[in-house]
Amino acid sequence: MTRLVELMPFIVLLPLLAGPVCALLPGRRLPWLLAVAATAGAFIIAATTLAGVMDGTTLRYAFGNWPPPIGIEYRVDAANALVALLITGVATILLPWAAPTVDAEVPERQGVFYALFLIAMAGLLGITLTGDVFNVFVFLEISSLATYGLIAHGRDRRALLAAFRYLIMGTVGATFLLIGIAFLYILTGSLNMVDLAERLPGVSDSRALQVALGFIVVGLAIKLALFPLHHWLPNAYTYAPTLITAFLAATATKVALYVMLRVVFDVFGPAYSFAALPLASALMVLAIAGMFAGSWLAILQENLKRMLAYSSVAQVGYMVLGVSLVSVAGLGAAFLHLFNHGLMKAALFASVGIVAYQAGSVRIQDLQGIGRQMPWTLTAFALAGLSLIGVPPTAGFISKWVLISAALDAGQAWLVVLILITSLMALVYIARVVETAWLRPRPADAPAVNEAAWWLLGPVWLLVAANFYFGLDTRLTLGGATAAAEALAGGALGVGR
Amino acid sequence: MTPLTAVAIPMIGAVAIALAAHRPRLRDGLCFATPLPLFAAVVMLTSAYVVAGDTRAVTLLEIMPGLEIALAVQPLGLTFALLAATLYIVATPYALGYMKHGGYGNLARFMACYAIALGAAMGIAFAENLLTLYLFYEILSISTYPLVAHTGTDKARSGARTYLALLLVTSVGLMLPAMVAIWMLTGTLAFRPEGIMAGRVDPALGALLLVVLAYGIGKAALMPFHRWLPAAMVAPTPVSALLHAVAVVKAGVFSMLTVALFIFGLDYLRGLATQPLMLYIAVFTMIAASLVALHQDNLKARLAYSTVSQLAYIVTGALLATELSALGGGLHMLMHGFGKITLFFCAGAIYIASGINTVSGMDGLARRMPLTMLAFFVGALCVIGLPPSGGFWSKWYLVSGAYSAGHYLVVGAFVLSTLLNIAYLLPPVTRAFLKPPPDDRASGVNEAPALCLIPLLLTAAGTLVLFVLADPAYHLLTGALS
Amino acid sequence: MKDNAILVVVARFLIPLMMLFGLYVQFHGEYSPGGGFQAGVLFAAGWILFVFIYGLETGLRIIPERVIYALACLGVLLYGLIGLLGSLLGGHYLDFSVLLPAPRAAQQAGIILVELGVGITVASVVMLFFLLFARRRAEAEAEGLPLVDPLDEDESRREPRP
Amino acid sequence: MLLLFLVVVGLAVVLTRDLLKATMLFAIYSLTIAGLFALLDAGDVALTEAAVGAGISTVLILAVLALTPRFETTKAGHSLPALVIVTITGAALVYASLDLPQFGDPANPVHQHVGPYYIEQTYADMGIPNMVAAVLASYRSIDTMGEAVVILTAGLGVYALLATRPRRRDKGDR
Amino acid sequence: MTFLSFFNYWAVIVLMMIGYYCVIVRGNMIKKIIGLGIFQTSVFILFISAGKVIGGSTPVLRDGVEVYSNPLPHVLILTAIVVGIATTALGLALTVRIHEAYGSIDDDAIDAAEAQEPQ
Repeated sequence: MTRLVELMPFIVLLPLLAGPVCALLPGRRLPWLLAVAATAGAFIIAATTLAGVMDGTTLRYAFGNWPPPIGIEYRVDAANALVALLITGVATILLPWAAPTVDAEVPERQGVFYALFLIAMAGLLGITLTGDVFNVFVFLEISSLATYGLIAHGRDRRALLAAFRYLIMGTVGATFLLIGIAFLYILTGSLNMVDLAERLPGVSDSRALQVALGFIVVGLAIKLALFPLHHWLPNAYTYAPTLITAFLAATATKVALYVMLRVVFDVFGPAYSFAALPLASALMVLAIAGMFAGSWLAILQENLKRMLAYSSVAQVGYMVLGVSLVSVAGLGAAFLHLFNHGLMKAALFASVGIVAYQAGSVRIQDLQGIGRQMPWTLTAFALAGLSLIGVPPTAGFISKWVLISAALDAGQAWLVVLILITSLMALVYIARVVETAWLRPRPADAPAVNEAAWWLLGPVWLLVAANFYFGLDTRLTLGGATAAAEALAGGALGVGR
Repeated sequence: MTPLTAVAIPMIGAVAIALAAHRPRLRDGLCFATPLPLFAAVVMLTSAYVVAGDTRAVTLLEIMPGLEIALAVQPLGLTFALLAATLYIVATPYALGYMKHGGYGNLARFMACYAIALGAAMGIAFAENLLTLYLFYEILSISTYPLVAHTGTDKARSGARTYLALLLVTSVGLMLPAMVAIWMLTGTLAFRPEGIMAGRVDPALGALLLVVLAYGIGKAALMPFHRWLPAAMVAPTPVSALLHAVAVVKAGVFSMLTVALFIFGLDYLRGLATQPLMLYIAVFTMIAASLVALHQDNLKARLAYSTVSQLAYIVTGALLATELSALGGGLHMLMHGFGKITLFFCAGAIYIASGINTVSGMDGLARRMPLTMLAFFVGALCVIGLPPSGGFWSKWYLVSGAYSAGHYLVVGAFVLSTLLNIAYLLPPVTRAFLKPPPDDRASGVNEAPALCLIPLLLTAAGTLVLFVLADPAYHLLTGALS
Repeated sequence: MKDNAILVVVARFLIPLMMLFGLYVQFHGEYSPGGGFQAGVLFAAGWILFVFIYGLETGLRIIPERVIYALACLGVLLYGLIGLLGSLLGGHYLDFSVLLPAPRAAQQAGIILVELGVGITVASVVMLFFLLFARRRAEAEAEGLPLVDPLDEDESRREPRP
Repeated sequence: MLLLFLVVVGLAVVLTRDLLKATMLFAIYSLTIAGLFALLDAGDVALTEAAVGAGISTVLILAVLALTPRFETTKAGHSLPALVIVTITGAALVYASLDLPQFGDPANPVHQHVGPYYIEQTYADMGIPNMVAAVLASYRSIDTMGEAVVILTAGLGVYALLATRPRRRDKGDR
Repeated sequence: MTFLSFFNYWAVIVLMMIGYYCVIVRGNMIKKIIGLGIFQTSVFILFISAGKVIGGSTPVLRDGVEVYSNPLPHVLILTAIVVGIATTALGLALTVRIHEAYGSIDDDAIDAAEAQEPQ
């Protein structure tokens, strides 16, 4: 166990230190190799860590050996270990896949590109593992700045605009978070999460605390792309390089959600959070609005990447809906979907990436009849789409199942109707693509397109397989999500089903 | 050997067929080869069950506590599996013959999806619990979607869209939440001979769940969610024949029977407030669909509405909630399967041989295609429920079930519907045999190719054989009920 | 600006002073306000001043772009490796007390080293910023992009309002 | 009074349409803030803010202004929704401020917890007098490492954006 | 709580809101970046004033000084300032590139250019 604790911070440090090295390496293959090695290493450590904390233990690692709250500690339980596993896992699968797409989209200075990628990932992981609220801010900015730089690598000039607008919104969000942290600090003198949780009840009648909670939630909601603060997301996802879109879609918003949950449930405690502000109802309303608006806008899109981006807005709604039920079951559903959605979006964006790479377009009307020419890619897309819709035996089905049962458990049967309606809206936009690709004839003047090489397809199919595997074997995901929910709020909410 | 084998064989076959897409001979060989081991497997499972009562239960994995993917042999499922596996053997040559003769493309995709659909049907038949059944139910919906849309014309696509939308809206929108609710209330979804809801679920809630589930099983085509079935007729006829006369729709009514028997339990079901309501909706569907069928000139559309009506027979049998009526429902599943596939085979054979697809165009056709029309006649007898066809027995038990349950109105409806059956199924026969052919018919029309003709003769013969051999099926099914 | 004799003289005098002050701030950071970050900025400011007077090319001859870029990465790496050393020597990551036998001296050594890392990174990144932005104008001119004079007071050259 | 001056300068920055003036005013604003920090006993921060806010930021913005138009062209753009959002946010902060502790009171939680440890133990732990340096580089050194990474990330990002040769307005594919 | 104490907080809040408003409303990208700078620095004041102890002095140990201000906020704000300049630099680099790509750095003009492009 001691060795595991010693190893745990290297989930973050490995990519963080590999980043600058990567920036120094010349050529194309060397930086890529280093990036793959670093993410794979982080993935292995994350997996071991999760295995070690599934039983409810908490690993604590004090940097510089200064005991918290004097120093900064990493504090890992099932909740953040699961998120860390998702981040590193998705990156490990995507990186080998992405080399040719990066070659096509980032012809120069790939060392910088991979360095930024590693730093962005390290930032996300740092946010996930840390037990110090100011450290959250620092690593949030690390990942954000790297992300802006990565999005700007997109080939379309609108990528620049998307990056700039994300930079403005993201910085406003981070500053809101900073204001919230300021109040927390002023009221308690501490920045350590555990320490804060102990001290906050003493100042629970302060109005400043209410406002602090509000600012932190709003600041993170921007990063989370919670409706109506989602405006940065569609453009950023649409014009970013393919690897970045797939990676961000699978991880970035999840991390923001995780931090929000950590703060709301662990630092403030649900008893305070949901009494001080009408958080449950506000989140529920926004979640439902996001589910419908996102799904509806996804249906209207002509650009495949954009369609999936809006779908992400809707899917974030599901997760937040789970949270808004304020029960361990609901929280478990949120965590489960957090993980599963990462898998499905990674698979979907990765297959769209192959389409973009091979066919040079991701506009739906350009994809007529392409299924015949790229059967493996489009089949992967269709199968991952099934997971998004929530058809068994996919991971998406398990998500829906758990979310529905959490809603019923909370006595909110009407939510079930809304969940199902939006699932069927997902059916509409996925089916539209599948139909265009498979059932329309390829126009005579359309350029010929070849199926991608196996090493492009392999990782996509690996992700698709993961979607099916986790739809059948839920020990890891459901167990992890339940453990995560209990680690976050088990004590405060009582252990549910 | 476990039921998993039966599920796996067509799935493996599908993969093999898909991989052999560019080698036509190998592909055809694989298509022919797939049904045989499947049939053998089902027969072995049957004999193991009949001889030793061995259910060969196998739990594949546990998703959550009380939620398992598990398979087991049970008599009702065996009946369905036997029906599907037997007809698959004859349907495969028919499908290949039809598709090649009709000049359709993408045979590998077609046959692979066809095989997946069969595998899904096996999964439904051998499901040990509602979740497993739901899993394969959805696989069946999705795997048949490319089949319905196969030609890729605007009409096919819009038909397929209606098809998939209705099936998924009902299953995801209604069946899934009902299932989650039952699981939360009872902690299980396993099929139990006495049902799982009695004593655990408040009858008021149970009444609601009955309505939700009856419509949630959209494949049973209860009005007003029956539109998908006529929409599916845009598919090539082999699809209509095996899938929309047998595998898919029978999966629907099989699910209905299973849910009524093993989830609700007949006693509990009888006590629900909405049971009469749903019963009369089924009866209404039965009559109304027959009336619509009467007005369809398109042969396949007429057969489709006939199917809607016949499915309602079986649903009625389930909802009457007596053992006799459930038995009748189970038998009708079998008998109607043979009868309807014969009719569809004939319709397809007529279409590819002569290009005729309307009832009014069939005048004098028997002179050119005597064997086909004879088979059509036999199939019609079976669907109507007249001896010497197997359909007679199932109707008999359905009617006596209704009678013994005291639902005289339902008895009346059965009789009325039978008369309507005669009214819409016999005219094609009489026109073909008795009316003179129109002058402008091309002289080259002859019987369909052997690959199409032989299967339809076989199934026609099967309906007659079942009249004599109804006893084993009867014994098998009574085992399910006692 | 090379022609302006007074400026050159002042600069010759000022720049070494600035750099010296930067070094003082860097290594005296434990005793008085200051540290790696401020020192880095000062150092970079000295270089920028130099560039203002002698031009970018001369500035780059002293420290080539490639070196600036590499130093930026190496500074962070220095920081990270000092931290790693703590981990390797049996302590926690960034635990300096195990670096030397005497914990207090070890802490001081660690602090000086990581501050040096920060200083190097900050100085080189600031230089990099300046060099990239400053060079952009020359490149843009070479490409014939439309440019505006930053000190142009003529209001008539405002782009018309929509 | 310094704060009042800041408000005036801040408003001026927002209202002027001349970006060059805005930049200069922003530099003044930063210098004033640096002075304020010095008054609040934050010598290190004051030094940094002066160097960064008045120094680097200004130089960088000026460098960018050499490449972009000097005047804003967008119409005056005061929108009601924005005003409402700002008012709500501000009102929330004012509401919070009512319960904030007394300014500068040694009894504030900030001065009771964690902070005193640094003040009392720094010398014992490391033997250096500058507590800010101690906290920065040792107690919370992972934050500072993050800080170094942040600046490097920005450097890499800017490098990636500006190290390519500029081209004339290009649409779509760059 | 004295009026003066409130006044400090409120002045800071007004500053924050000036910056925030500037970010939301102004269409010019450089102006947005400057606004962001004002917004962030005003938050820094909040932190630093929290660390102040009346009668205290700069947290560098000296003989004869008993009361020191709290060093922790200073450290946090040092980090935050660095984050601020990093954001500013990246934002400015993006501005330069956007100007090259669109010929403008004002929202109206860019929106107009963007509306003509296909999705």
